[in-house]
Amino acid sequence: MASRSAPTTQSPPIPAGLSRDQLLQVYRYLRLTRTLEERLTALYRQTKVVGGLFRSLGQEGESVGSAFALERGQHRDFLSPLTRNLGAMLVMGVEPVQILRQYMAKAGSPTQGREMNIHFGDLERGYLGQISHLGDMIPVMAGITLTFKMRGEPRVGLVYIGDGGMSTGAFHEGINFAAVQRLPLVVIGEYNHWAYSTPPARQFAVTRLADRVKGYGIPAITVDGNDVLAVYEATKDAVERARGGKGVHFIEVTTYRRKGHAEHDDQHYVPKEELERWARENDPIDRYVKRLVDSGWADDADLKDIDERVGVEIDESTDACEGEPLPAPDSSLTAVYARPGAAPRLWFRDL
Amino acid sequence: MASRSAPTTQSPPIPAGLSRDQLLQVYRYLRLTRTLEERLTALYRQTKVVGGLFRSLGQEGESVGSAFALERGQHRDFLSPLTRNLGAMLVMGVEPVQILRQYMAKAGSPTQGREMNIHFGDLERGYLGQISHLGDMIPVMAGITLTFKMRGEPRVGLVYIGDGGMSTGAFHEGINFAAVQRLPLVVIGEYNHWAYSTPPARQFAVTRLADRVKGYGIPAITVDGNDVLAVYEATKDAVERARGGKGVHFIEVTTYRRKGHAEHDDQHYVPKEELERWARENDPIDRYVKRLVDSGWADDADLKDIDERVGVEIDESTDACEGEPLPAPDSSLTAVYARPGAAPRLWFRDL
Amino acid sequence: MADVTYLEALRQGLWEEMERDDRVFILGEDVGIYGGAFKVTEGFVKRFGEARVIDTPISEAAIVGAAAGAAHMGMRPVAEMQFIDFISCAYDMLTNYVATARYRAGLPTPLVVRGPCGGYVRGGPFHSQNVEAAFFHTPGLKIVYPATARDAKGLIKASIRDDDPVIYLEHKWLYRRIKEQLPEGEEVVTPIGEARLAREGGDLSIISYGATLWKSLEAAEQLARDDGLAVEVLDLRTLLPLDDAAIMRTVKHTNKVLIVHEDTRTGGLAGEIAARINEQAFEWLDGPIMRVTAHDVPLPYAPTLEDFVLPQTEDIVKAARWLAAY
Amino acid sequence: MADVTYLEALRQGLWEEMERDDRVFILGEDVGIYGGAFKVTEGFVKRFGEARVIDTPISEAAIVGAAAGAAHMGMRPVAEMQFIDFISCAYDMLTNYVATARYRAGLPTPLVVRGPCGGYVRGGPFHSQNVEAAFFHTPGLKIVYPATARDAKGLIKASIRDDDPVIYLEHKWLYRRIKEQLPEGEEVVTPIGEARLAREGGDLSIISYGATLWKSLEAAEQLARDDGLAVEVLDLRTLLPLDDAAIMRTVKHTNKVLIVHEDTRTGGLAGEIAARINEQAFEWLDGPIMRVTAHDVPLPYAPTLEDFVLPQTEDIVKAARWLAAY
Ligand SMILES: Cc1ncc(C[n+]2csc(CCOP(=O)(O)OP(=O)(O)O)c2C)c(N)n1
Ligand SMILES: Cc1ncc(C[n+]2csc(CCOP(=O)(O)OP(=O)(O)O)c2C)c(N)n1
Ligand SMILES: [Mg+2]
Ligand SMILES: [Mg+2]
Repeated sequence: MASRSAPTTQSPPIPAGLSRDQLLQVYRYLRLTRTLEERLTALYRQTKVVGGLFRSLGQEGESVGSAFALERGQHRDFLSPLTRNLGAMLVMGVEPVQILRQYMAKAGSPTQGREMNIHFGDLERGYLGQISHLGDMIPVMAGITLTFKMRGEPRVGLVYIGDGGMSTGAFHEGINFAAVQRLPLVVIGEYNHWAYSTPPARQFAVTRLADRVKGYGIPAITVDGNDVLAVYEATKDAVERARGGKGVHFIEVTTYRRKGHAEHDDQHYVPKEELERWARENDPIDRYVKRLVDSGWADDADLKDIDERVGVEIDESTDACEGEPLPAPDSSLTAVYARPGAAPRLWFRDL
Repeated sequence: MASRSAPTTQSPPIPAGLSRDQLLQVYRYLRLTRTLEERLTALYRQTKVVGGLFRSLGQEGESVGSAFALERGQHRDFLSPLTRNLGAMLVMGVEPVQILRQYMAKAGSPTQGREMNIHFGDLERGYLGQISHLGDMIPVMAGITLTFKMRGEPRVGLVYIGDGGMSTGAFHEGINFAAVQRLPLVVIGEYNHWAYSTPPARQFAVTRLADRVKGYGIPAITVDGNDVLAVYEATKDAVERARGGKGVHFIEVTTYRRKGHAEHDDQHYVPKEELERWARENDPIDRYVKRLVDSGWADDADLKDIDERVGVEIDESTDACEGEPLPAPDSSLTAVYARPGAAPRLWFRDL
Repeated sequence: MADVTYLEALRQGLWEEMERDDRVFILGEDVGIYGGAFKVTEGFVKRFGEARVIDTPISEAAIVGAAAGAAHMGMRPVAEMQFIDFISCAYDMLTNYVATARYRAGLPTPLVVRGPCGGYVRGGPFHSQNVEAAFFHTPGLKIVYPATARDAKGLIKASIRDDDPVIYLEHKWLYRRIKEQLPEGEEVVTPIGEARLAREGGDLSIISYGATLWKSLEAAEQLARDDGLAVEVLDLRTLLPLDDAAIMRTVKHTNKVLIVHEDTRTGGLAGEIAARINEQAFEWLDGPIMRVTAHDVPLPYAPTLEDFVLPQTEDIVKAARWLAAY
Repeated sequence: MADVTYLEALRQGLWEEMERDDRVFILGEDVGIYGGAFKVTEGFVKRFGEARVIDTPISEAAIVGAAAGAAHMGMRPVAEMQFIDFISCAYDMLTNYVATARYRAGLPTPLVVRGPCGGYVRGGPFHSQNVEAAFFHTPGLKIVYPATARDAKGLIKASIRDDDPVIYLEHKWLYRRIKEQLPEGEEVVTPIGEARLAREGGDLSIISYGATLWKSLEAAEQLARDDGLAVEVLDLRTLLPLDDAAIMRTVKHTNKVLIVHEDTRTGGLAGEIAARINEQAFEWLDGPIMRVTAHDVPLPYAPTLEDFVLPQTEDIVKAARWLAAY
């Protein structure tokens, strides 16, 4: 992205070695995430989304900030997001149209209609969607980073886990194994106050997620997850330490899930004032915009320009794929194995 | 047990509210454990033991000391031992002959030949043997103590877990659930330096097991597991706190597995000097005897008397059951369910 | 008499057992204030309190293990899996600990594990599973799978009262689709181990359960109308133990049998049923025992794919026609 | 040519693949300095180093999950379960993550999970299990189960080279009981998916695998000697996918079939095999397809009980006689 105007000489220095271009890129990813989700909500209401819709409203900052700290590109760092880490996937280079296709189960979607939302991966470009069973990606990412270590590649893995998902046995086994092996893995624990309807106090008996990992012998810190640059800096630091052979690092990001578990959930169990306070006082995009503008790193026109381009991109992406076909029914039989190439079509279908 | 002589007036006071009689009972359980295991070893060498033999040599102190801190009897406290906690089972009132029958798979054994060693239970008398799958007893004991809490019964559960077993997902899920529910459960973590051939450094990345549980929000301490009275005191304290509604407590006991994983294991991976040093300097029974005698709480004659009686008991128990029959073959079909009473006998058996 | 859905019938059964027996309690994820992902336990925490309706951490092994411990001590726990797909995380606990407890060590373990299963709802590979085959192979467990509202209620009650561990499978496609008149006041308990003749006929038998029971009935209706075929339909209701007597009765009556299930084919229950029929009623067979099942693939998400992979009414019609003509 | 045991053959196969392909590595509990509970990997850590022979914590889900991640990245991990019974702790990881990875998201996951299974060794309920039925129902997995030393070697090599996840089941009763001449120098690779005719005969077919393959051969020998019966014996070798062609070939040749497995009966593999034979060769059957299996109970510990519960040679003899006379 070309910068429209140079920062004024009065601006405070940009932190963490970022350039003004990068700051605007971060802004673009935040906006893209939110706008894309708003579009998905509209499509959901039109019943064009197949199945459920999972929003990350209010959490975009930690997804974007953390993923932005990775070295991205072919055969570089590797990321495994949860369903709510749409922003991280966009940072990794996933196109909005791929997400739209996934949610609408189109033939041309990354999983050819086989899996939902952001449950897909690209081993070359370094991301790997979760399966629904929470916790399972921690051991898998341990295996991926074990490979980096075995091969001596200077690559790092980043994986997300919720305040709820950390209760699973798979989480424990995976992070412990990675810690013992000193693997180059950064684990982002998302304290977003809810696991479906379950608050943290029913999920664990300590205060912070960073406390929760004290038994693994790894560094753990807590950052304000709605401060995008703080998340970026903390992750950058952890990533470079992991790359330098310092083993697993845990970062707790504090944030708030401002929508229900999925769109069908009316959040009746959430205190209304709490929700409103987070929306009003602690929206990660609002805070980032304020920081950008107050510091003079960008002005309203820069941001408006990005907003407009994002809007156009989402419109065009939607237009491009909305009319696309669903997958051909019997494409469902292929690729269960490398060989044979397809599962048998059952006898009653040919009567 | 009647005391032969009153303690001399010069003896230091007996700690932890124990009486002299109780001190001698503890000694008897220690001796009984070791003598019974020695007998089992002899029977194993004569191929009279079916399957493997798992010794607790060097660890008798923590088993006996911890179990002795429970209120024992019908519908009182509840204990779940691992295979190496033979001493704890004896303290709970299991008879040596039951153990001998189990190891020889006799019809009259507590499981009627269905399960091995100390894998059996008695819900009335408050003990429940493990299954082989490590970690699984933690959730089960959470359920047992949940029942105590739901019913308002002043009962406590005690469960053991190895330095290896703590790596399992079941351990994590179970202790976390118990911690959140503040259940009256005491967990004894056994740092005995080995999990089969695997040392702690390959099992976890912290130093102590007490560090390992820091994420659960429960009190955790480390005690010298080969100091019987220290284990007793620490457990007593944890048990009473748990009984008083203070939730889960963790006690790490440091000890050493002086035999191989099972009798077939030649321990070639164990540093010989380390093994010898533990045997020479840190045997829990030797240390206890020295403390008893040095403090004047008992004299050699007291102990010799107990040793002799234990020897007789083990001889008599062996004699009583060695000639007993194995279970009738088709008894294998009963009690898969409450109803029907037996699994069908398969057709080819009646041809 | 009132019209109640399958979901409401299940809810009633649970509620009545909670009222009747204070040893019964519920544990699972979001079962309390949220009332469960499908609202099966809506209102329960208000009536019965947090001590008897326990929101747990996301820990299926702990949920089932804790249920087992409580069951040993005389309680009657009902554990919910938010989707039955997550029961795989408790597979060890169920097959090794729970199923063997009575046999190994004489430990009574009367617990129920229940949860929404099945497809036809665009749930994708991890919110649509059928897990009966995973546990069917385990002596010591029982498995029930109601297809009707009456049995949704009758089987949850029987499961809670049973002295052994029961996996209760409820089909989410049926939750609000099936409505039935159920007697108020009068007790509805469906005995475990008894199949139900859902439709009588002499030309051919269809053996099924769960959602495909309805597709089988629909097919039978169509075959009666279009082909004049009298198709008998057996609703298994209990999958473990199977009701061999009822199965052989219908086979010996019609001499031709089609087994229909939603689950994938290889290793699905139809194999065992076919083997038993072959062993116990070989001489009565006028044609091969045939199976209509899902294809052997993970269940995909897109409607076109899911519809292709799962067995549909039309498949049953065609297969039954083929078999009738054999 | 040298006489090698089943265990040694497996060890050789693993060793040769480690030598041949540096993407191959081993992970599991006590596989390093101890060489595994049964010494299958004895000496490996010395030769290949700790980076390629990894002692893990007691964490079966992590072992399998890590193997999957490494497999995605182009490695060829071989994960050991100390006893196969503990694979139940990785059930979720195998059935949900590993098995579906290619289908869901195009992720190649070439890994092997192997471990000692089976009874006849006084191992009790948790060191004697047969787990094939637990995974047989999962599209996306392959399962192999060698009965001979040659196949122990040939199938571990084929499994490591396969581009999909393979569960390799090795029977501990066969470890040191079976000896065979294996060619030195020449490559031994057994193709996955192909059964092997272990004995020819025209009167009756026995289909089996694993330890009971040997009991079936013993029974066939006895029947030839005492009854003059020519019994054909098929060794399945690969359980998923089944070699339908070989199964139907023997059935159509002898017209009578006995399926023998060590695993419990209900939901065991024999059900699926019986169903397939019935579907594909119904007209060729001169008698019911019969099964000889373990009884439907957890496997008990005492020799008298274990011997009763498991199928024995004498059972096969009697069942075959009955079927021959049908
Ligand atoms: C093993 C497992 N059990 C249950 C579920 C059902 N489930 C899906 S999301 C969810 C809550 C997750 O909470 P958290 O980990 O905090 O993530 P968040 O939704 O807050 O992003 C639950 C219980 C699951 N996906 N996996
Ligand atoms: C889930 C599981 N995986 C593997 C095993 C095999 N196994 C039996 S004992 C053992 C080592 C246990 O070590 P630890 O927990 O430290 O107990 P210790 O033997 O030292 O008393 C292993 C790996 C098992 N029993 N359960
Ligand atoms: Mg959360
Ligand atoms: Mg240990």
